[in-house]
Amino acid sequence: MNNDQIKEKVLKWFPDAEIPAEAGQFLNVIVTPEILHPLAEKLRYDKETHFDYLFCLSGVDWVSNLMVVYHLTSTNLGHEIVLKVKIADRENPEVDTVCDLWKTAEFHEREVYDLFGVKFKNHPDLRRILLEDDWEGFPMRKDYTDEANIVEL
Amino acid sequence: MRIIKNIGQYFGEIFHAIKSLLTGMKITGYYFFHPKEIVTQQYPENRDTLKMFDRFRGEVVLIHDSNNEHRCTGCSACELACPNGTIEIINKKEIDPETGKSTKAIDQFVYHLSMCTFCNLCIIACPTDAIKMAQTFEHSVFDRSKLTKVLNNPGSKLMPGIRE
Amino acid sequence: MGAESLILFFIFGILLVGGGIVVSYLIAPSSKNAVKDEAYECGIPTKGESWVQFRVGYYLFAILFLIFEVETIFMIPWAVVMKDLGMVAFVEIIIFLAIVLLGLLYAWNRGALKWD
Amino acid sequence: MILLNFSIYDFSDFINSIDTWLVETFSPTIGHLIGLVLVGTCFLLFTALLGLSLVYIERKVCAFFQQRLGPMRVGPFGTAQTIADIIKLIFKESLITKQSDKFLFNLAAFVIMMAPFIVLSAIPFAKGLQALDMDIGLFFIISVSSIGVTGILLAGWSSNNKYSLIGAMRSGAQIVSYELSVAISLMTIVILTGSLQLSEIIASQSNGWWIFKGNIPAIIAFVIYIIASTAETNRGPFDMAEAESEITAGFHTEYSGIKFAYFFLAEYVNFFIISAVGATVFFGGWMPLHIGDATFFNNAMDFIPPIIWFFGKVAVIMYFLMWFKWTFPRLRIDQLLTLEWKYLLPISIVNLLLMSIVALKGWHW
Amino acid sequence: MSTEQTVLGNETQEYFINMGPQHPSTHGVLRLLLTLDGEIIRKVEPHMGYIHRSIEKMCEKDSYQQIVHLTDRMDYLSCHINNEAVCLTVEMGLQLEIPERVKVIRTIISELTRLASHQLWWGVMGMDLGAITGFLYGFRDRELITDIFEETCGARLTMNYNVPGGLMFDIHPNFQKRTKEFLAYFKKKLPEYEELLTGNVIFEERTKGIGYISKEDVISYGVTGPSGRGSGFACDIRKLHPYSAYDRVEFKEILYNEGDSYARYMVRMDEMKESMHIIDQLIDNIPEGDYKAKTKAVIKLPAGEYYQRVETARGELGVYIISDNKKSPYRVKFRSPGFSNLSALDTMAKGCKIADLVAMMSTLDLVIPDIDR
Repeated sequence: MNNDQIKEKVLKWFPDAEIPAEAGQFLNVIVTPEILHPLAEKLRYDKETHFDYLFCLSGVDWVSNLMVVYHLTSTNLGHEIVLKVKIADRENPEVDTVCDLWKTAEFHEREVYDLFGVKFKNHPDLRRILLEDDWEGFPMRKDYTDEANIVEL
Repeated sequence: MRIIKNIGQYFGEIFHAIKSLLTGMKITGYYFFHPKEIVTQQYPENRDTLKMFDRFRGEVVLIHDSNNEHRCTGCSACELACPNGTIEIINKKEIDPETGKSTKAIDQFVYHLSMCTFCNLCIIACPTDAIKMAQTFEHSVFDRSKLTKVLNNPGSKLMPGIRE
Repeated sequence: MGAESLILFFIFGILLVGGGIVVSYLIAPSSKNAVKDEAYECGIPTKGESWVQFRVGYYLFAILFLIFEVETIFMIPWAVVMKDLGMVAFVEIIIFLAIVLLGLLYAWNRGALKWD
Repeated sequence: MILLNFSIYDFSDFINSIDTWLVETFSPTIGHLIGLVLVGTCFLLFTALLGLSLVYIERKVCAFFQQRLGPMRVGPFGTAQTIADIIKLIFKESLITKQSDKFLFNLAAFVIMMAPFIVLSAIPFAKGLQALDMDIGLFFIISVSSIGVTGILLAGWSSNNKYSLIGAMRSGAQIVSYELSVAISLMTIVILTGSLQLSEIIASQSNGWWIFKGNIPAIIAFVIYIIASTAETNRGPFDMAEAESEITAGFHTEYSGIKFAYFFLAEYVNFFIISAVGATVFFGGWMPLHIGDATFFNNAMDFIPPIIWFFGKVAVIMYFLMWFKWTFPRLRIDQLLTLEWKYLLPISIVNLLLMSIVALKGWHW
Repeated sequence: MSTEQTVLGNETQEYFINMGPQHPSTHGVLRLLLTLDGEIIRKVEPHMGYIHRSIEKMCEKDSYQQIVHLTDRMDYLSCHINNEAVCLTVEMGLQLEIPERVKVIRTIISELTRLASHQLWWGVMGMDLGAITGFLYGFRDRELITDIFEETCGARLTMNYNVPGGLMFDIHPNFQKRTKEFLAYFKKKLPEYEELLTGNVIFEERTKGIGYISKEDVISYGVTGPSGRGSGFACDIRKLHPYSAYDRVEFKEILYNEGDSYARYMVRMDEMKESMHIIDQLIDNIPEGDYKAKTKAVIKLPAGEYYQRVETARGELGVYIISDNKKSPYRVKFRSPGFSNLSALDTMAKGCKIADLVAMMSTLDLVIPDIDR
């Protein structure tokens, strides 16, 4: 499927999904936390989309909101898509896990939780992964300060 | 029949196993009896013959010529290019004896070897080719403070004609 | 030399080990701290007990071994006199080994030689 | 007076004369006692020397297999390296962890070292150079050398460390299993000699070594003996008990300083013992290479002293064992036991029967 | 007949053992918490972060030229490929046309890096299985490659030879000669590797059928590189999204379908041959030209998102740069192959023995700094 077809399909499933017009490297789909998991499930299991390989999962702090970015591709169909979930609540950011769809998300989500503080609901084992368990704060957030460990050059 | 086949298989396995083991022993045996192929270099003993490659990045040095003159104008390009804050350039005001104008010149080119990652970015950033990577590599010291070096020789001057 | 030298070797064995330990005890430095007292488990405090009920896998072999070890002890005197006794000894050992090997085959068949 | 009797070809006169001199000079009891102490001291020194030289040799040999030079720094060609090591180990702190069973922990070092040390007494180094020539010599060696496993189990258990425990369990299962093959393969030769006394076994090889005389079963027995005894001493490729890439150092993880040195030493003395027993039973010990009645050839061979024959043979067997160790990957514990129970043991039992047929029919020489 | 039997003490206890952080075969400071029953592994729980250096955070403060050298320290065995990934991303953002010469040189050095990495892996694999001699043979041959690197790039391990827009400096005049010498040499030595380990009966027993993982699991866990291709997952980025000069060379994507340790081992062994084949095609055809495209002293990427995938020696490395048109990126994410590969370890190791776990970890070819970043 080409990008237009996927776009059409996604909009048919979830008309709320926001798809920016300008053509980037990938087709971007921006969604709210509520429809992330249903959309991901559809994309994963639909025969025509069949996005079975989550090759990157990253968190981004846009100051006004937090964002989790899912780079997806299909191993047999070859098309790619970027799912972005915008989380407005910075204090208690929550989004459904996609561990059940792509097992690789388990570690990647833990990393995002560790560095950005995004809580993934239904995650089997949501703990800090890179930092110590008693670390305070989420270092990759833009407003994070740590006078002891961050040296400004 | 099955039993005979099984027994055949049993001994076939043993034979195959022994053969594969002997193949491996052939390799190690070959090297045992060919000591000329030994690759060990006896390091501190071979200091005299050990020559590093020209481009080997051992440490940053400031090039001085025989007149104790260097090419560093103190422009701080290397300091900016360095990702780790390895280089600190302390400038001073100097009055040119001929023209009487005050110019900027380096007072101390401080180099923290302990922080250097030998990425070579300072060398390519330098507009006047004043610094280069030396081939020395024996940097260990007992006192960490010895790793902070001042690269410009005492009393050294800027080579004439560089600033233009 | 007679059997008394066995005692001698025993004493000298103790001397060999004990002497070294005593010498080392006298000259080696000693400083205690909590970390040195810990058992080595890759630099992390041990989790759970070390003295646990262990998997039976090893012990099946130990039992098998017992059977066969007793058998070997029987065979040693046999081996010594085998040449003198001739055919009788040979037939006897065939019967003996057949029984033992049957035991091994039985164990093999029952999966005692498998690890899991 | 004593030195007059000294001959490098036969030590029995020399040793007798020392004994006689001691008994004559002192009272029989004291003289005998001094003799015993002398022997013991000699063995102590020999053990130490053996350990030091074997560690050095192994390091050098393994280096050559790996295209390295090995130790080169201490002494010429690194010869004093192991001495430096042992001095370092003596000066190191001997740690005992808090949770360990301290009595057993110390006892293990004794047990593990004493077994091979006592076995050394029964090894015939040269003609007349054997401390203890028992009529059950071979049986004595087999049984005493297996005491060592107790030391390993003690060490592993008392350390209260999981790695040590796994190592000890592994080595327990491994050693008891391979014990059988060692015993049975040695027994195949006992059928031919009709004696367990080492001096007689050697004497029976005066017209040729058993490996040549004993027909095919002797060769098979030798191969099995080599494999099984390597496994019994926990040497690579059977070094599961101390597989450093899996269980750090296995049963001696917690040992440090001089006690660790004894584990190390015991390993090498065991290594020497299996090579020596193999050389004695299959290759005639100190007996020079003789071919039947070829008098001229036999006399020429006799010219080389027995002690050199003995250590030469031991060295060759050791070289092969090192070659195995430095070539092969390690087996897994269950594969190791499979190898013993499904291959080596049945084959060695069948081989034993074969040998008895050979002995009955007189197919050997 | 039913008789009630009370068997006392018949149950064995499960117990925990820490493998790492200071363990010889975790190849770095990785900690695996094993749940064991005897020697059988019931669960593997990786704990990482012991050498987390927050490279991503540091990138947000650094200029684009400075980011490159940080990636040397991630997967240090494929440092050149990491550098290349960052440079390609920046070049993509700048829409920079880079000279052909640069592309070819980058490809050659990438393949040399892959060879060096696989040689080290082979040696370490041998060592983990107890064949220490292999370790030294692997290193012996790797030294020759690092010599080539040292002559051209100035360093043996953390080369930092790429800069956005091209290379730091031109190749050394000896580069082609040395590389060809090395290829001729290594083509003779590679069969030795096969004889020493591949055919060895103990090695086969230790790896065949061990650590099985299915193709579905591999895709789901995102296991890429040789580890993924051992299960039949065609994930070679060099084929899927060719970059640099991979579109003009002919090479096979090695696929095995067995999914066990042996298959993963064979993929790497065959990949070494393919790498040599790629270098063979390019080494005599390095086009003349500049070694660097012209870039500004201060690089500013146009605002936007850029994602570049490359194939390192361990699998797929993704570089995700979000730029807000400043001199340092807004956010950098490295999707490191080791991180995803490690996550599959638990699935592979269930029911295996400790010794198998060691073999499995070798075939996953983990580099811990790559995981922790």
